[in-house]
Amino acid sequence: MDFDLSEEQRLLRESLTRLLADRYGFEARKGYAREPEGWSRAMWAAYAELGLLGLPFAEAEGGYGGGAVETMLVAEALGEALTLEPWLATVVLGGGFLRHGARAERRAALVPAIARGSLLLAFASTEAQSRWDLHDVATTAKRDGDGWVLEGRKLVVLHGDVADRLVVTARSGGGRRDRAGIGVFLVDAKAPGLTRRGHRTNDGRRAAEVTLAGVRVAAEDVLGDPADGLPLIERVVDEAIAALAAEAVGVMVAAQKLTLDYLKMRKQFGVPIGSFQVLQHKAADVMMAIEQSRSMAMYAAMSLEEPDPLERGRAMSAVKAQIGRAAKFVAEETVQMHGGIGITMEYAVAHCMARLGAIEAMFGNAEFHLRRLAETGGLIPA
Amino acid sequence: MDFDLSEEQRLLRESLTRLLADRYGFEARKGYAREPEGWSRAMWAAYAELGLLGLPFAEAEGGYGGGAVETMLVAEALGEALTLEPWLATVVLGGGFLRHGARAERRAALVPAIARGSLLLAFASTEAQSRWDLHDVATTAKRDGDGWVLEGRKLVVLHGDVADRLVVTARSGGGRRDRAGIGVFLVDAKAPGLTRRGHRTNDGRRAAEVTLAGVRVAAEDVLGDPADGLPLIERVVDEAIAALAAEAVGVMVAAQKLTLDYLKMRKQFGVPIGSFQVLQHKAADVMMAIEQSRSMAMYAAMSLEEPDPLERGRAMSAVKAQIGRAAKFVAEETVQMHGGIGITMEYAVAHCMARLGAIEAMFGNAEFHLRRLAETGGLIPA
Amino acid sequence: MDLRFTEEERAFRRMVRDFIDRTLPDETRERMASGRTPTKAQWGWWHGKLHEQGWSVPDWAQEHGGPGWTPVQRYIFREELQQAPAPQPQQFGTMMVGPVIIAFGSEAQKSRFLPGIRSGKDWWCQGFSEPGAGSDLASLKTSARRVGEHYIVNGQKTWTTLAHWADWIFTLVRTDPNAKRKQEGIGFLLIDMKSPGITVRPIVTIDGEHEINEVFFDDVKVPVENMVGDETRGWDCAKFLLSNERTGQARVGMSKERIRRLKRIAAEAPSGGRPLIEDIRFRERLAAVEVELKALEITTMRVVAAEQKALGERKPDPASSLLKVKGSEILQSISALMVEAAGPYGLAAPMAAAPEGANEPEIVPDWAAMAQPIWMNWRKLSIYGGTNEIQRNIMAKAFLGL
Amino acid sequence: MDLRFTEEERAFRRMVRDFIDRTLPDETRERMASGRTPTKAQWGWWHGKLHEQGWSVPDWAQEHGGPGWTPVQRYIFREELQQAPAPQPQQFGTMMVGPVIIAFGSEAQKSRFLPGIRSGKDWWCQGFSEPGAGSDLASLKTSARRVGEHYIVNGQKTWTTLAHWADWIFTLVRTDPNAKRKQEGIGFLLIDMKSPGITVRPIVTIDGEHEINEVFFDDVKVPVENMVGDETRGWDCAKFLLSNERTGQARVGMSKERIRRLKRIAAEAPSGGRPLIEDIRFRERLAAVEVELKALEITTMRVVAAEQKALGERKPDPASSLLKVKGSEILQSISALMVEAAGPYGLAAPMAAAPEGANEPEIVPDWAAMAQPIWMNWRKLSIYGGTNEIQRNIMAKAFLGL
Repeated sequence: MDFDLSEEQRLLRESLTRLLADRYGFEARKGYAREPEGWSRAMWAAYAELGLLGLPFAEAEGGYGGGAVETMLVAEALGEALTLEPWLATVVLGGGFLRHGARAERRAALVPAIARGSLLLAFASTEAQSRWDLHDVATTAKRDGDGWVLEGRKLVVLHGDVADRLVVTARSGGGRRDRAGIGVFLVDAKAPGLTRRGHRTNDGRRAAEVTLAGVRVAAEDVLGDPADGLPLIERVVDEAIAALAAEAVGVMVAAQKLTLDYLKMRKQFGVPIGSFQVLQHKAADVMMAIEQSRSMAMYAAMSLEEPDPLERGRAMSAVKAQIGRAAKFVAEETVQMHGGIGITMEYAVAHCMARLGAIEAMFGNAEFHLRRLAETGGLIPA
Repeated sequence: MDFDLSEEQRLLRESLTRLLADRYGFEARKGYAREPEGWSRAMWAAYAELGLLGLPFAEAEGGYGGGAVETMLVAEALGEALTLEPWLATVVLGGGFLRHGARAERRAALVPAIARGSLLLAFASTEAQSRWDLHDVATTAKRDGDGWVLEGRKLVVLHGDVADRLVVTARSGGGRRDRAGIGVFLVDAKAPGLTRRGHRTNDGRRAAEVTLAGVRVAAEDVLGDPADGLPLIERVVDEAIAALAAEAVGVMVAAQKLTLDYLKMRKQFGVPIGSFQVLQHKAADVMMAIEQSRSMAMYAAMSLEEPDPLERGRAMSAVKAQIGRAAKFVAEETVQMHGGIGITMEYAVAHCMARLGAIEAMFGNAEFHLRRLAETGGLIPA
Repeated sequence: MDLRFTEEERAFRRMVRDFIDRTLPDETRERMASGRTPTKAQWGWWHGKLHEQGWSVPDWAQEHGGPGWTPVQRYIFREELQQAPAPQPQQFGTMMVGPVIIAFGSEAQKSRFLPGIRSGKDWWCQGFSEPGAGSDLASLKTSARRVGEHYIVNGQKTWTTLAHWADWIFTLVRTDPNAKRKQEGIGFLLIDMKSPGITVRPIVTIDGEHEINEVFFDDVKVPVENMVGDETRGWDCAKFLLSNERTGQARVGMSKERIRRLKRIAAEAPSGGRPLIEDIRFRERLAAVEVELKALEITTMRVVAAEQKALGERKPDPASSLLKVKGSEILQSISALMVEAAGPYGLAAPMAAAPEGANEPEIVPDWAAMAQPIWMNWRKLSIYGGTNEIQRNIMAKAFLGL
Repeated sequence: MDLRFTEEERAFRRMVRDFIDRTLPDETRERMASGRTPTKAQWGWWHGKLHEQGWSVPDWAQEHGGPGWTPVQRYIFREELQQAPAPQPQQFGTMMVGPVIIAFGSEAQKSRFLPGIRSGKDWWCQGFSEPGAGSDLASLKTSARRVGEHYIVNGQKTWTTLAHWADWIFTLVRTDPNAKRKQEGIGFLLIDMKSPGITVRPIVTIDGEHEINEVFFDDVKVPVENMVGDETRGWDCAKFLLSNERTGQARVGMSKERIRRLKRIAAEAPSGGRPLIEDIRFRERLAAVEVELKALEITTMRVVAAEQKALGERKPDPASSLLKVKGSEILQSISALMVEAAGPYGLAAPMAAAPEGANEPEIVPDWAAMAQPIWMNWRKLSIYGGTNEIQRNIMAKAFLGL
């Protein structure tokens, strides 16, 4: 049992933290948010330089060979600075599908582009009826010679407005909610028949509605088994949940720091409001929620190595349930401790709340995952 | 809309409150609890004198013609003094079955005995498999000439150890969990074939296991329709829930008073612990829980007049859900505010907790009733 | 004891409901149902309709143009507006400054200001809070220095709801900086928003909406006749004003309307291949809120009934803090259930706020896009008007004697 | 970073588990599984077995007869005992007074007292709390006046767990009533429970059990050689003692055992005509506790790993308050779920407490009868050892700087 970081890991975290401290203050962030894409291409280049964009890919393929712990460290730091760039969409989600689903030649062609920041990806999964069920897929994939033709409509594709390629789930067989018969396809965003409508998200980022009308996909762009892609999807989503958990810890830490500063600085009735016992106890409860979440983010990183997908899924449901509950609690209480200023756009803590709300809405909220965990028997055998 | 009490109602409450203040202090109560039956025959006589035992029965039949509001007032006062006597079992439950189920001649024979305190009743419904489902009845009732023969086993029959007659639910037809085919029978506790094992309950009262082996019941002792008694049972249980809600308010008020006294008296670090803001807020939360419960106890009393049983049942589920959650909260927090002394037998607040726990375990806990309320559509139509 | 409304009260409710159904424009109703504040035009038009009906100042005595309703009728009226949902009469005038002018103002002030409040011609806003004061209202710093027949006002107010719509602002200003207690030496001053030296700066909240503002006063000249009552006793007006509305804080009608809406939404929203409403767990969570709300409704009616009995008396009631706390908690719970119902679709921001504009078809239903903004914005319910922490302090100190 | 145990650690766990499985009598295991304290005989026998094994003082250094385990091994050892469930080594001797004697005691005290603690021959109890002191430990009043070669002790201790079994009591006594700070002038004194002038009065808790006591001292003569360290510096011993156990408070193994038991129970308990475990809502509530527990387990391991690294160092850790609060809340949640599982059967009191005696067949299952007593009794988990409110004060002040 060992919670220490390696020298490389410590270095990675420190250099990233320094970069963000220098260039991602709250005022700088406001500027990035006003850019047309809603985030900073300059920062993206800086991430590339630091190795964040090639992080999880094998060194032989142009990556840096980072594992789950590295992803955790990076995600937490990106969360704490409330960064806006499509790192989760491109590197964790898109990159995850390439790592686990693409053939070696395809990876060799694409990974270097990701690593140097010239290729953006997005994951198009949610549909109007699917809610968070990854296996509820109405979009169809029909064989067409060597390749496939996709038809359907995907919603809230995060950063789908700017992605160069989209990872699209589509049904190659079976009924709408069958676990079998789902394929995963890498689709060029400029492919004929593909249209996008970009829109803002409630956490100040951007997403897109993606409509696929007879979009052709070549055989080389099939990721994994086109008739049985769900295990691949679940694996990548589990990795995304682990990254989101770490990001959530970072955001919660940011909200906590803002709140502690505020409690010490802000006076009422002649004393700092942090001297009121009720607020002290709320702050202690926030601290406990964060420490428990940090433990679960570590558990998530470790559980990605679990070979049994059912076991891994249980662990990830436990993680997302904990993170979701803690995120809601921390968001609500840190805003409450700020009073009115806490819900204004001008103040960072409101943006923490918005991001925590968004994390809760991605890949299943706490209720969804508690249900899944309960249905699969919980963590402790009888 | 009117929350005022009539002159008679005020008088009833005042005289009962005075009686209990005089004769039911915590030390006196300890003495009553040590009596062999676990309660005081002398107090029972005093209740009879005050008219509590004949309260809900028609004046023509030897009662006092009280309604749901009178029952509420009495139950709350009995609750606040943590009284031990079988008023709920005899007057509300047993009496309820007589009022709604017995033929006039039978009532004429029995009500005066109840009113003067010489007849004790108990309700034998729970079985080993039934949990709180009133319709889950394995005990059988077979026709035998004019009468019936009962076979089965009933558990935790409250005050069943001392009752002179038991109101027993038994299946005259249908499957174990069918809503139809349940009868209600008034059984003499000394009837051949009936055996009882008395035992303590966790709130310091007493109950009994009742075994029925070929127990004969005469036709005149059938209450309501022997083939369709469930509506009768549900009606009486709804009345009991209303009374329990009021009793719970009384118990919670007692726990609150003890706690406020303690917070003002007890010093730590040189100041009364009631000056600590966290305890002040807990006390405010307790107050809110009690006021909300009091409102629901009133709602319960009013809803007993509702003619539609489904509507009435929804209201009672809402009441019991509120009471159950509040009871658990108030019990836990008032004990916590007391510290160690709060869980000792010597101190009344622990007995409040025990009673609130018991109330939660009777006729369905908060979870049970929330489920029932949710299944029947909630309180507010879409 | 009888929880039921009388036949007269039920008839009154029918009359109010009929009027609303007949009169309220669909767009106003829909805008409010979506969780948004009505536009100024919608609100002003509706206030005018209520005024025509004689209903725009439900709490005022008849001599001042009120309808002469009982507390129960006023409760029913507000509940029906909330349930429609329809805008309430413009609150800063009718519920706040109006009653203060009636109680403390001169005859000249009454005849000058009350008609515009009743008719809705004059929009008012409230200048109480200041940066750095928060719930400690009396520590305010905005000063009013008397110079001849004017006060010269300098300072800053904040959290000023709808200041950008307002014709007038009622303020608490420090008239005597040397007063012994901070509650002394405060005046209650009415200021024309068109006065030179007033600047309104919008504060955008996290839901992207502009409803609140900062208001800056830079040597603003205000005629002395705009001071309500004694220039050093404004704190009395403030206390009177703050203790005025007791039962409205529970917002029972609004919660009912939100729950109805949520049930209709859940009948459509997908979950596990079925409508969300078929998920027993979701229904249980909703039922739990309905139970709390039913209890709050009856608690509110207990307070209304007590007011009915004690007509004219005006004393603080422990219940008002309870109503505020529970009312806000219930609405916040409902907002969280709405987020739950929205699921992943709640990630999308409302279209109106998107640069693409609102002409294209919706990508996700508007209610889903509004769920998270409302969840965030409604944190204000436990913050403004005295935070829920302050309310618990009040309950503990004033009513439990701690 | 690696959350997994090493192969050596896993082998160690297997060894401990094998020993317990081989050695622990069924009756002891069953009694503990029911939520009851073991009998003195059961506990004493088991402590003796651990002693034979060299495991009775897991936290002591080898030079004092400890097994020389790492913090991780100690964690595993305690977790295995909790999960069995088996009694821990008698805690007042091995975890409390023993380490104090080792750190502060004279050589004579070490050779006199440590062997009896290791072997379990001497039962100890803790005389810290006094009536009226509670979490404000330092305000204690029990006095020790030096007269020649003795102290004369007068006063009263309370909440003294298992005083009625104890051979010895370690106490905090006021030696200098004139000391400037209340933490000064306190001695750490060891007193033979057979001394004349000691009276033990049982306190029965609401679950009907006798485990705690009041202990009265009436001119009790105690030899001066029983004072540990300087007679005015006992507060140092107390602080040392209280900061000693950090990770045990989380009681992760115990919670795991209770959850396993609850799952087995729910597979039998009826609900709606089916086993309760088939109710998805019950499973969800259980899963929610399992999630909190998993997080706590990892948080605990983070603390253990930090101890492993900082061997020998002894500094307060923010985590110990967290472990206490979360550990108690989790066990209390489990006790509430047990009450839920018991349903109406939980009304019945445990048979052993009934005058009918325990020879007749059970009326309701023992676990159901025990559910409410445990729910009530376990309120103590958030009360003793510094209430959860005190723990939150500590977290806010010491670690958040508020």
